Amino acid sequence: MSALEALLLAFSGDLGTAAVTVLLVGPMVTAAVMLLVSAHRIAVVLGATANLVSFGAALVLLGHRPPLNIFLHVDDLNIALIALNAFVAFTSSLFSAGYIEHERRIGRLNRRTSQLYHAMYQGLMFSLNLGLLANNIGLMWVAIEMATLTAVMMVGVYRTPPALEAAWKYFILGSVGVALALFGTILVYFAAASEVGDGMEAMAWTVLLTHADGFDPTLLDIAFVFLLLGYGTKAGLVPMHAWLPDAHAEGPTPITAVLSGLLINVSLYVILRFKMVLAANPHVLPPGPLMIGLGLVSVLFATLMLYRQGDIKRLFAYSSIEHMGIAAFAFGMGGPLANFAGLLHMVMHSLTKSAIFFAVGHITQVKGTQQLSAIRGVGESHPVLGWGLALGVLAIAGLPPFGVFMSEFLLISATFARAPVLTLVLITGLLIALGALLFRLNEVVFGEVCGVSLRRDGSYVPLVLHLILVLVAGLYLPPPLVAWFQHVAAQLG
Amino acid sequence: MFLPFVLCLVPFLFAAGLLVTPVASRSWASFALYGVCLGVTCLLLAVGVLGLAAAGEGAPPQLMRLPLGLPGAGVGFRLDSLSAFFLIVVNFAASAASLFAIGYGRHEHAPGRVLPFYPVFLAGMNLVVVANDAYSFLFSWELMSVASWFLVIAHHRERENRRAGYVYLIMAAISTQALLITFGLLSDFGRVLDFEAIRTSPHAVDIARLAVLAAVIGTGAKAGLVPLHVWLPLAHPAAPSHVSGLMSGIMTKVAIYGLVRIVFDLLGPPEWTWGAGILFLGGITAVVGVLYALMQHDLKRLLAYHTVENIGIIAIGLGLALAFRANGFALGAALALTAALFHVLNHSLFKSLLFFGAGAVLTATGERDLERLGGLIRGMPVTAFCFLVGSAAISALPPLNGFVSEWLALQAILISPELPQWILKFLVPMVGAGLALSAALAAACFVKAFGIAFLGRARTVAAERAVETDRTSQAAMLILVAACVLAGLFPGMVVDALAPVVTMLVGSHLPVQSSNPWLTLVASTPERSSYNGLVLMVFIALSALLPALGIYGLASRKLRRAGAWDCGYPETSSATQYTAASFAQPIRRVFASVVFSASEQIDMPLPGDARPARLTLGMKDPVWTVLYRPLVETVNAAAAVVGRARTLSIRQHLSLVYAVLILLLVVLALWQ
Amino acid sequence: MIQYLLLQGFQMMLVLAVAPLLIGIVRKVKSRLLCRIGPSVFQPYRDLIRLARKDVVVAHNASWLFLVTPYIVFSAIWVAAALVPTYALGLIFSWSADIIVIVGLLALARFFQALAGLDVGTAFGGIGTSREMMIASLAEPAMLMIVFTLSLLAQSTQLSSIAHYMMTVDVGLRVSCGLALLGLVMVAIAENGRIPVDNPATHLELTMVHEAMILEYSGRHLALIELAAALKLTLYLSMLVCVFLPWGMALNGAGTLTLVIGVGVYLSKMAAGGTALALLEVTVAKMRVFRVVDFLNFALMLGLLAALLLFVSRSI
Amino acid sequence: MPGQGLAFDVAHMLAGGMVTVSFMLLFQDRLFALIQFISLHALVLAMALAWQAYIQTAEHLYAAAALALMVKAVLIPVVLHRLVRRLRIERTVEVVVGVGVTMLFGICLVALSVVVMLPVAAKSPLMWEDLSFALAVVLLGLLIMITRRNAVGQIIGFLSVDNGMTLAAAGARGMPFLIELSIAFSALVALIVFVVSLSHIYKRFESADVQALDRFRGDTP
Repeated sequence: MSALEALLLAFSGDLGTAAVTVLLVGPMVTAAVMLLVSAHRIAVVLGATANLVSFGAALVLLGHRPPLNIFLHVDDLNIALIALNAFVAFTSSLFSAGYIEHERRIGRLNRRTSQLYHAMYQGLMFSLNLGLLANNIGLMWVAIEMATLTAVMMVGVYRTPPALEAAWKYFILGSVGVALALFGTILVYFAAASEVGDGMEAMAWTVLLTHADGFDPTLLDIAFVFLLLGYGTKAGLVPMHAWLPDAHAEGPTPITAVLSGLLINVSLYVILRFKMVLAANPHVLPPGPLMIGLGLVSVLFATLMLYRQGDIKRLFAYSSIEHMGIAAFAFGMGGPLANFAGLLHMVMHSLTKSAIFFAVGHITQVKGTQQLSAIRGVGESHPVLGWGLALGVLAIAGLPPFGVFMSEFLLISATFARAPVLTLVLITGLLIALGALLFRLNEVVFGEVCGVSLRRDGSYVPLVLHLILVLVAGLYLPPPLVAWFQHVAAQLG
Repeated sequence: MFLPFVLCLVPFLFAAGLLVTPVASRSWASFALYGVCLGVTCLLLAVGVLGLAAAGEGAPPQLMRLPLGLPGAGVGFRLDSLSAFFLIVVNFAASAASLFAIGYGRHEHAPGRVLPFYPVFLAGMNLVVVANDAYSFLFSWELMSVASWFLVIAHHRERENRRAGYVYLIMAAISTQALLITFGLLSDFGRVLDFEAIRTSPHAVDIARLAVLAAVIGTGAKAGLVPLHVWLPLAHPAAPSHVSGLMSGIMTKVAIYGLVRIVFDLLGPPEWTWGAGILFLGGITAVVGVLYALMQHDLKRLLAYHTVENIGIIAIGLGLALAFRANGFALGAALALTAALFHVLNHSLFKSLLFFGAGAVLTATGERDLERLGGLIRGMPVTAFCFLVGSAAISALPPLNGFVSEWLALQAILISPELPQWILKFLVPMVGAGLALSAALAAACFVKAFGIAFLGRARTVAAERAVETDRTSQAAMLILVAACVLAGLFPGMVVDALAPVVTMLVGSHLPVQSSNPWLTLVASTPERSSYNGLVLMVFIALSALLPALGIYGLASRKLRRAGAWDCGYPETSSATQYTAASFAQPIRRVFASVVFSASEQIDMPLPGDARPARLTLGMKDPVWTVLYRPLVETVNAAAAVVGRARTLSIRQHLSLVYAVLILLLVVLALWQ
Repeated sequence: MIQYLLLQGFQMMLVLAVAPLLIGIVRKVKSRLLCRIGPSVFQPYRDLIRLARKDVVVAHNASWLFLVTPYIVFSAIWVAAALVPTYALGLIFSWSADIIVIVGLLALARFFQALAGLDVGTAFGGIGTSREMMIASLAEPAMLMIVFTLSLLAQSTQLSSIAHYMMTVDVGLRVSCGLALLGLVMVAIAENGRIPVDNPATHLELTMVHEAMILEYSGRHLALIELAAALKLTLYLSMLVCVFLPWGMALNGAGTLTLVIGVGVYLSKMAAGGTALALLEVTVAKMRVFRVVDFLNFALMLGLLAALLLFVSRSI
Repeated sequence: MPGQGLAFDVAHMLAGGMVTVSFMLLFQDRLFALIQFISLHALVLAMALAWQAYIQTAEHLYAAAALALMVKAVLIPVVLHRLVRRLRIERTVEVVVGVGVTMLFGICLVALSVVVMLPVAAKSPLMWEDLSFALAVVLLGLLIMITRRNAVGQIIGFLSVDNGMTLAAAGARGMPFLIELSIAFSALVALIVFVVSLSHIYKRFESADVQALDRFRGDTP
């Protein structure tokens, strides 16, 4: 380690800055290379290596934070998410290696489309890293926009009518969301410019936070409405969610995992950034009720929709909407404990849901279909997959010993006494969701075996790794993570 | 000093579950795993006994904290007299189940689906009773549910079992969420999750009431209080029999532990309304549970419904204890609580025993349906004997243990006219009548269960050919039989052992029994009431021996075998015997026509018609029709309404977003 | 000490001796009321001895349970009957069981008898058992409610204490007492299978209950069961008189003379009770089986009402 | 550098002009007319940008104005025009609700924009005017999007949203990234146009054939 450290120090003089550079430049360069290299094997190895390096850089970042700068920064809020992001990106790239190979073998992807896929994957990672690292609200917007565009590319990569349809829907709804978010960003700039003066300073989030108490509250209020609806579109909050199930169902499963595990998380993270600015201004209308409202609507809508799904990926896509709703509810309720619970929930959902999609990806490939009615008895025909899926579903449904249980426990115990009726609505939603998921699980994993069973190689390591992490998190959280989240939770108001 | 042992032993169970997973299908795996479980539970039992003994001598509760779980708070554990008592209850039955399973588990055709989860289930139950903060409590609580859910769907190929698992896990989740609400209410907005702190902090009246309501729903859903019992008769029979025994015998008791811990311990001084509510539910549960049981002809389901009844009896005791305590009648509270806890112990013993018996029958014949059994007493004498003792005990017949707790509960009811509240004055005698009714119906039910399954003539070939179960299974059942008999003959010892628990919870206890002459059990004062199972047993034995000796010595001792008399019209077909359904017919007519809207349709073909006559029984479960079906239908209807959103076009979705935007802006404009 | 044991032993023997006589008296009185001469009042003794001497014939497939049941039934009922105060109060073992235990012992006897009825696997055994359990499921709660009433009045569940209370305290004419008396009489009729609930004299009637259950028994087993039935009737009658007509019973530690008087009074009370039962049986007709339900429900309601009245009046 | 009064008045007039053009867009039901008016919309925007560049003496805004003029006022309308011809949809009249209702609603939107920004007026009337007009243009643009069934009509709505956004950004002094944002948006619109022209997806905003979709998505009803 010391040798590498020395090397990095020699390279940039500061380990943290070096890590940030690696996180941003790495994926971008890889994406560029991928557009040139068409050999699948090289692309796979290169992609996984790049993501591994990014993950290493994210780990370095945990210990060495670079100095603040008005474009990029690393603080308590994004540091854990950067590490999470890099980790899930790495495991997903491992998963996607086998997945894409299979897709090429059965002819759903050709050389060109898989090349595009690999390049866009790295592009998406770059934009997500940028979104997380950005200290500039304009940069954040650009990053999210880029992430959307790259994701659209990958959703439509199969070139089938439903895939194009899904990509198109995603593109249009995403564009409108982007427009709304931009308008909100401009309004924030207006509010900031009259206080801190024109120029780049007025777009730096850290500057905004320190001067927020002098901003015009009306502008901030209106801005937040636009930002919430705009970025909320990307986060999949109801009623802006319409793109999400289609995009999840029609894209390649590794992308589904990344969408659910990372993209919607980063969008919610951006909303949090703005919420922190609002929280620092005592005169604004509290944004809490708005987020609670959207959160609860999302939870109820998504849980009820769970009953109406015939496609396994859409099913879990709606579950993602539900969990974003839960997180939004948590941040809307506010207070150190609920905010903490919300942050934890984001992390846990990301890990768990990507694990579920890993399992689902394997299952859809061995069964050759995404139809729930044709996928039955997986626990018997493919024990590891079946049990992995079962554990993942139990985890996402909030049952111990998994981490989601902890976040839901914290959330409900912290909020029930404050808002019994609202929390009861949330609890109802959770129970309905459990009912739906379990109903499907019963058939998918434990039903009578039916249908084909195709050959599929590929590693179960990502699935198992995620499940172990979620399990450990249910029992023990590392103290630094707790300290960061507690600090952020206090700032979130 | 004993608590660390518990925490050291429990990981062994987890490890056993983990290690057995890859080798579960080997023949020795089941033997090894159940052996380990037996050893660990025996040790845990010893810890419980030592802990209770220490508490009896006035030792303070032991506390421990591990840096796991929730950030900042850690995981707290506590071993006090209540925990120790429940450790004993849990681990005694658990060790018996493990012993039973050493033999029984060999017949398991899906060992990979049972072995890994069995020790986790045991560990979960053990952790619940020593948990000392809301997080670890609920964590272990839910762990117990999830592990047992896996066991319920172990034989997942049967659709019935999958449905059972589904209903079970949903109800378990409802239970957890309700308890989460309880803790949410008590924890000062989630800040105080430690039981020690919850116990000492004051709670507002309304908050406490809501918390009790949520706690009753939460623990009731797990214990099987009507109307939250629906999962229980589905899930318990679905699991392998030793697990059914654990689920019915001790998991429901762990739920009772939760109720006692929250309502008696954490919430501080009770209100009488809590007691009235629990009492009412208990009364309903006791009667409805046994009526359900009478209508069943699936042996394990019948037993499961009986669990519902017994939970009702326990709840009656707990409710009375709360009512007494709220009114400051320390002795009454102690009496009622002792009755309830005694019944907890009893039920864990005889319900495990009965399920083991059912399991032995199941392995010997492959049948759970009473209508396809019969005459097993000849092929399986030991099992029959054990099942008979269990049946007698659960039917509250003296001198066995079931009678003692029932007797104590009735004694508690008899001192309740002192309670000043009018509602209680009306409620308590009603509940008393319900208790008496349920005891009488339980006897009828077990006459049916034992009589149809073990007596008479075999109704199928499988029943005809049944052979006795293996030795270890027999040993497990015989141990439980001995425990039932001993607890019935020496109830004073159990009551004395319960004294520290009762003192901790209601501040008073029954008079010390060990100093009574002839080991008599005295509820309050000897003038008022007393009971001596031992003397009674001796009397019965003597008075049976006396005429036997007399007749054998002075009159005839000859015995001839001949065909059955049957009023001179013996029928050779075993189908002419009374069946479970026909046995229950009078009671069905009396009770079930009202409660279950039972109907009988007779299809009698005309003379010359060759088709057989048919009697069709129709039965509706009121709880399903009134409570759950509408619930399910509401969710389905709502899902259908929401599902229409699926058909919206992109433009319509955009309009929706736009509408929200405009709405929010309008709100903002109005607000300013 | 020995003296106390003797007194207790005497009570056991007394009920055993009185039981067949009581049956004899009832039969005799009934016969006379029907203008028949009827058998001697001692005929039941002769019947029992005759039965005891006969061989036992057991069905091929009867199990061990069938063979031990007569002894269990007999001993449980005998012990129960011996625990009801007859001629004296506060006997040495009276504390070993209270009235709830007595109900429990009767339930124990019934439980085994019902099982034995199912053991051979005949249709008649089943019908009897099934009906017996249905009747018991109503009679037992009714009985317990009456027990409640009495215990609430006397602040005790010990029959000795209740009788003592009834003897010494001026209870007066309380509604609850009357309800309890009526209820207890009804329960007693049902539990003993007397008219109008069941007819002990028939064997081949489709409405029979108790007799159908013991149809397969013969010889000494039948003798024991018949004796147990007689003891049960004695028990109920003793209970009725000891609670509602407690006069004449010897108190704890009374002299010999009082004890002798107690025995005499007890015997005459039993004779009167038997006569009354016979009178009742010849004046009413047997009910259909499912009318019994209403009959017993009424008894249960009486008991509940009596208990409720006491619960409520306690605080006034 | 003109006086404050004049600077304000001209900016006001141009912004108001944009709102007016938005209204015109709103009641057009012919595609060609729509395309002409969106061109006009962009033209007014370019003027507003240029005026802002002049009064703020910010050179980069000139560039933005030039960009708007070239891309939005000329290039995109021309492409759209050709697209409409190629797809032979020039005669389609596809408005969801009646023009009268839409107009009434549009007026309400403008009122809402003004009212919701009212508290800002106390601090800076200039900013208030600026932002409420921009907000009105954005909201009207969205309204155009959702009241058109046709993809081209919706693209035009999106373009006018974009114009409103640029107007708002221009009003902010020293807003960084303005040109970049402008380019990004133009690229976005271009991409949409590209996709629409490339595939026959122009109807897909509406997705009328829902049942067909269900079939290949396997949704259970």
